[in-house]
Amino acid sequence: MGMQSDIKLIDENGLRIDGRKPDELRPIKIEVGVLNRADGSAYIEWGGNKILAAVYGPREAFPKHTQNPSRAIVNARYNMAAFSVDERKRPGPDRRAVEISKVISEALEASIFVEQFPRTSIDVYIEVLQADAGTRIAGLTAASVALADAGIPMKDLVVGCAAGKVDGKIVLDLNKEEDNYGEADLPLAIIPRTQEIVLMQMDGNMTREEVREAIEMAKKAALFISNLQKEALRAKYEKGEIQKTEENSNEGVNKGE
Amino acid sequence: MGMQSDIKLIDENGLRIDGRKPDELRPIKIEVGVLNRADGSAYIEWGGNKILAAVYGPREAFPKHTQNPSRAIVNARYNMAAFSVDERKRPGPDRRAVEISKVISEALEASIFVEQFPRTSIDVYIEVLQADAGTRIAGLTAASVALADAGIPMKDLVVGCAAGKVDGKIVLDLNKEEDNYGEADLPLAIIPRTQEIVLMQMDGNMTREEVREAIEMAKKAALFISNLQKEALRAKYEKGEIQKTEENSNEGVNKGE
Amino acid sequence: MGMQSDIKLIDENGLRIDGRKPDELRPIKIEVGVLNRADGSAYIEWGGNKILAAVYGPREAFPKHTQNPSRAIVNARYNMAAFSVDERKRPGPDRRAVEISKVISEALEASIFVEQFPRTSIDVYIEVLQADAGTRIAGLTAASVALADAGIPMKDLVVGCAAGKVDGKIVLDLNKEEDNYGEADLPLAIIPRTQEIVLMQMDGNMTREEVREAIEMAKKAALFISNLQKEALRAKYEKGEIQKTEENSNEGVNKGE
Amino acid sequence: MSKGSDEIVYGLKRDYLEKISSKGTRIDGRSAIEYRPIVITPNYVIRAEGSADVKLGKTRVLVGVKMEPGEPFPDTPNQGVLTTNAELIPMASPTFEAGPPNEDSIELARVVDRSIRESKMIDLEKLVITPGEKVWIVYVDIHVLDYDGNLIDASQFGAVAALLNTTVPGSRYGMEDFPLPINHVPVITTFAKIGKQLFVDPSLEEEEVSSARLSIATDENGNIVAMQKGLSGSFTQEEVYSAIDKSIEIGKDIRKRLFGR
Amino acid sequence: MSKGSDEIVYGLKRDYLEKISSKGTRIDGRSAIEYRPIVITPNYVIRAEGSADVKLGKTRVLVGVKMEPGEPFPDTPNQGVLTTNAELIPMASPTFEAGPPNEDSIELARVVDRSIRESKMIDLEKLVITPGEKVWIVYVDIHVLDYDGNLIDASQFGAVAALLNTTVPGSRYGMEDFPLPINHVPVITTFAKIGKQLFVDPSLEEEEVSSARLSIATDENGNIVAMQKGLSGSFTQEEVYSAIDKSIEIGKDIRKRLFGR
Amino acid sequence: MSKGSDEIVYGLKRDYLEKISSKGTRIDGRSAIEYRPIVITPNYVIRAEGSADVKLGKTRVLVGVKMEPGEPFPDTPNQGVLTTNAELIPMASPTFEAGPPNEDSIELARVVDRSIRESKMIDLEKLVITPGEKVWIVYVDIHVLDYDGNLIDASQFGAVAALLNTTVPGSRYGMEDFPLPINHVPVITTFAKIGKQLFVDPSLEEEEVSSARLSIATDENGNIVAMQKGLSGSFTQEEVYSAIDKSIEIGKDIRKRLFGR
Repeated sequence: MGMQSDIKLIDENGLRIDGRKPDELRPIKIEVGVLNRADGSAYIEWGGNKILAAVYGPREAFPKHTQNPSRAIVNARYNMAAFSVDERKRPGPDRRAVEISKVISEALEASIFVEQFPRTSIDVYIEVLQADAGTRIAGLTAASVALADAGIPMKDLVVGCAAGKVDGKIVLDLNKEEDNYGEADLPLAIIPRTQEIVLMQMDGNMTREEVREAIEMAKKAALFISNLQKEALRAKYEKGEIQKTEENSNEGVNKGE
Repeated sequence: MGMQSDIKLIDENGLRIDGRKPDELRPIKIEVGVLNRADGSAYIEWGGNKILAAVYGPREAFPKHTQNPSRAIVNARYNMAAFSVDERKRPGPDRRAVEISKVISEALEASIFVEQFPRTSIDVYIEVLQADAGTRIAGLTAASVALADAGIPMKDLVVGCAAGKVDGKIVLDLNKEEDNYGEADLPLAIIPRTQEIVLMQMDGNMTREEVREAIEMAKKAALFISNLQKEALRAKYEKGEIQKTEENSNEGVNKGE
Repeated sequence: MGMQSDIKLIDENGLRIDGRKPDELRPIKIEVGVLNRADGSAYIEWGGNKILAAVYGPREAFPKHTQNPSRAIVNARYNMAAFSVDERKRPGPDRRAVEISKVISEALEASIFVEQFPRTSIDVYIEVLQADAGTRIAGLTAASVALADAGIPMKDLVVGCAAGKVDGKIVLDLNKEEDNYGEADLPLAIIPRTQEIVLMQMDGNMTREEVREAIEMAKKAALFISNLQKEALRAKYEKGEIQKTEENSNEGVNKGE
Repeated sequence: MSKGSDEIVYGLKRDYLEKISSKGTRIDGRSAIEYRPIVITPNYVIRAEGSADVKLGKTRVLVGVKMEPGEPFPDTPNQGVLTTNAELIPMASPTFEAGPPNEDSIELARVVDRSIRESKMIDLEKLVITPGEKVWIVYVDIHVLDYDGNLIDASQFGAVAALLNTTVPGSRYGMEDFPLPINHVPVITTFAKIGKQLFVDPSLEEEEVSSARLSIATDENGNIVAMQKGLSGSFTQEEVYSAIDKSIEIGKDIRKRLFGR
Repeated sequence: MSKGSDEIVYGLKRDYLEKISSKGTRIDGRSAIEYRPIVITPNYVIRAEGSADVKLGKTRVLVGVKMEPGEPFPDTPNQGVLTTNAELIPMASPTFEAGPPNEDSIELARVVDRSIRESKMIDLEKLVITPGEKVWIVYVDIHVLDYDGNLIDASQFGAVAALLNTTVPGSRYGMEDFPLPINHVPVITTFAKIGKQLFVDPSLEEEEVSSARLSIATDENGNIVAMQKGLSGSFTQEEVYSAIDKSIEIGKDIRKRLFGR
Repeated sequence: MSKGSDEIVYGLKRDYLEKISSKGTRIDGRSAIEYRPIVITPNYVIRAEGSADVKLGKTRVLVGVKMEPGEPFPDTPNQGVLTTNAELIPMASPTFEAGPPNEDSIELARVVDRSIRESKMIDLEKLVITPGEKVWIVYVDIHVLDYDGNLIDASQFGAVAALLNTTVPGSRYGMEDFPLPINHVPVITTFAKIGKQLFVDPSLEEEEVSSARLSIATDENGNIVAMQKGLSGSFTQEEVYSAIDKSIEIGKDIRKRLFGR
């Protein structure tokens, strides 16, 4: 937060550098079941972010001493592709990625019925293929859809959005310039059904009233995005039914047995 | 040993750079039971050294393949805090620390009745918070007290001291300048009851007569320090008895059950 | 391959920089049973290469999860000593060594009756003490002899040779200058009995006819080297018989029981 | 980390703590917004440029600051560099293991770091030696010695105390010594949620049964400069708002009491 | 990697595949020299200097190219530097583990690298900024997203496609942008041996029962620039010769079809 | 490392060795102060600047010296740099594992290093190329090939022999070649304690039953330049004094016999 610059991030009409209104989201597109090997998967485009999420499990936790006899452990691994950012990122997790993986794991676990799967791990892989700002929330939002695609029982699909402060104003869903030169960023994730907060971080500088405004704004947007998640799952199952039928009819033809 | 300098380390009156006589120790202070989580602990101030030692165990050795079916393994880990030295030390063990950890482990093991605890490990952690010269011996001396505090059965408390050669003279307990610009250093540790030597290293250049003189001098000092160890343990148990009584009487008052 | 230079690698008489003819091998010397601790060992000098190979196993594979219930796993580890090359090599495996270890493991496994030793590992250590070109093939050739020395049942002794292209000509067994400044290198290993190819790599630039010529040339040489392997083993057992007798007679004299 | 402990004992303990906490009561008799005794010894390590030994109840953390000349980041050529590291050494707890930083120590270091960085506590622009080439690197090293809960607050208090006592060792490099230039004094307050109640400064046994954690860093203007929610439980919006309000009050008190600001 | 799977099922599968393959038949109906459908999306990642998303049947690989100024190797002071890396991320397969490159990912990266390097695809001499001091480093990063067999060919096609679309970002460093200078277009063709038959572009289930693998990189002149035999089985000389001949033909087709060259 | 072996066999062996050693007898018939046969082949590796292959009984160690220009340490700007490394490669023993140096290889390297450094064997001041900027780095690499006991002495003899045969490769960098400048010749003698007896040059089976180890490095003036006690047993003062006296005598003999000095 808060690198100095002379860039004006909000213009005289109250519009942001990319033309959005303060409470306007960037375009979001979610696809379900985009990978073959994973037990569940999802792809999200959110502004300039392109992120894949995949789920394996519940499967026996390995090595054995990591097993919890009373519940599943949830391991999310957030990773950026070397070419996803302007300056090449060395492969492997840096400290930022380790922290993000931790808060995402905790947020997802909040919604999963982990008691149903003792001694197992539920492994969630989030790959940032192209990064704009807000990758952790976009990744978490996709991961949650991938968990549903994998059939993991959950209270609800965790979903998130960030809000922050830019040129003295509270705005929704910061883009890269706003993230670099703005005054505060507050990523938030909730369980929509109960509106409980399962992920929240903040850095920058806001009054308590501004924090409340940002939380409200992010929560409202998260509820909207929650619908996009569910629509994407619905679309998959409708398409899935059709495809399955087609595949079955193809099988006889192609396999040439 | 032996960086060149024009520093005169012993003056015309035979006194050392910090005013000590050749066979004079730096001030030593030992406290017992200074940590809460560890099974045993001790703190030592020795000249400018500030060192904590903690003991966990005997506990099941992990991973399993490290277990010895006939005795406990003794793992000492000597570690310097990043800020303990003039130039910041990168966290994590360097080669020097690995070697020191090894010789300390071996010296402590010489005194412990390891046969009584098959398949276990006795883990000794030595943290150098502020380093002057002689940290390995000071750490070992504290570790031995921590082992006693943890109730580990031992033949006796291992104790040590260094002697060396400075400006052509054999002196006791080198300080930092003497260690940097002196001619030899010989750290030594013994089991006081039998006066057996359990740790000895040496670097520099001494005749065999000088080595004998240094060993004699270090041994004599070690026997003196042995008493400081025992006094510290005594003080702890006397204080401990008083505190325990107080704590018991407090319990009813504060816990508000 | 293919660093540019003005060096003429083949002279007007068709002779190479070290005086060899195009299809001429460098001198090769193989010794068997050169190490005491290993279950089997061999030493090879091949041109300027000096390479040791040692075999341990079949022994229980560790850690357990690497065990294969139906066969032995073959782990070859190719390693260069720090001082084996002109510029000191940092100890530990680099990417090149990891790849070479993999292709050597696979080539050796092709000949070993791995089904006879479920849950075990057969560990092959190849140490390049002095490197000229062609270390992987020389190491593999020695490793195969070490396997025989360890009594591991095999279809036949894997053996190899490289051929390549230098100054536009197909030549056998490239030396260091030819490897650096030549146009192609093709290391090859076979099982002599069946002439099957178990290792083949190539880099550079050759027409398909040139590749065929190189493969033919390398194969022919490999069959020749196969005889050197077998002679070395024979020599060992003959010498071994003699030595064993001598050792037995010495035993009474020296051990002074 | 209940995994290693006896599940039944753990269950009983949790039931007990949840029961008493539903009445706002804590096992050690503190009020919900009461810290354990805090004892800070500044300049504990004289070899460091600044340091502080912090005892927070039975938790003990030693923080040292070292300063060395180095290169600035390319995108901030006219600023010193702040780098924060935490070591959860095995001395401090039977559950800590030797080795490189893990997710717990990384999160700890990064949360403390953000409170310092985002509050602009240090005037990094005054730490330039040669613009674009050489600046002071501020190393804040958190060394956890005894773990009885609430490492975030103990470490943050230690970092602040150490930085407030730091002298930039210019003379060691042919320049002049000067006190580390300080603009602001951030304070973190951490809450643990047990059952439906929030408690500040959780002890270890409270942490073991808590479902969620919330750390809030405030500055002397009562502004929020960093937040971090932890653990796999959740907070309602009202709980968050209430925690924020309390953190501002508690922060003021701690700032005055510990740092005289 | 049959170890983890049920040995009996695996045995039946192998028997079945070997049986049908002895008649030249493949489980998905392809001919022995037929690739699965290939879909390449170039410039998939706009933040990269070049990129390509490759779908080869159900295998999916994303390759990105980044370029940064750096130091040349001492022995090639007047050439840019090519460095190729592959990540077998655990997203792509239940058998892939997080962590530093292992022998599989290293072999994959090195085989792809050799096809590019030995064919002299990139004109590295045009990537010098200051001779002997500063050159362009070309980072080719292979990110495997979905593993259903034949990673070598999918990755190599992706690397070629990405490089063909790469712009050297000179303007970022006060120079001019220019297209990455390309001299040649290498194509790798990989064969798997099942029983006594060779099949191109093996799917995962074919790989699982194959005894040996042969990858051959050819250039547009029909020359061989790299080869790599893999797995613990063997090839006869005739099989190798036949594979080489086929790889030249297939390479021509792929080169034209995918890269228009 | 008796852990892996059969405990009963080990017990019997120890009893037997302790019994015969109490009479001063060794299992291979040597006297208490007798080394096994030592065969040193200098310049074994011609690519190295110096090297020596050492056979000490059935123990075999290869030591190579490489020299490269590099930066001096800040506190010794006018001296070359000595760096010693030991690799206990798995070839040499079933108990050695591949991987980064562990405590055994680090101790080995550091003890050998100290004997060279503290005796001032190498005239490091003659290894300066540009004062304060560029000096020769002397890399001593100890490669253990066959482990049958007493690695310290075998490695130290190898290091000394290799250094005595080292040529500084100035011509490779546009300077002149010259022999590595040598001032002193240190020799280490290692004793193992079995029961109450001390024996030099322990074989592996002697090491396995010994309780303590003492290594003493002496120079040609009969001075002590380094000592290292090892293992979890102990020595009496008299044992140490006796070992020191013997090490001076043995050192003289070894120095003459092996190095002609």
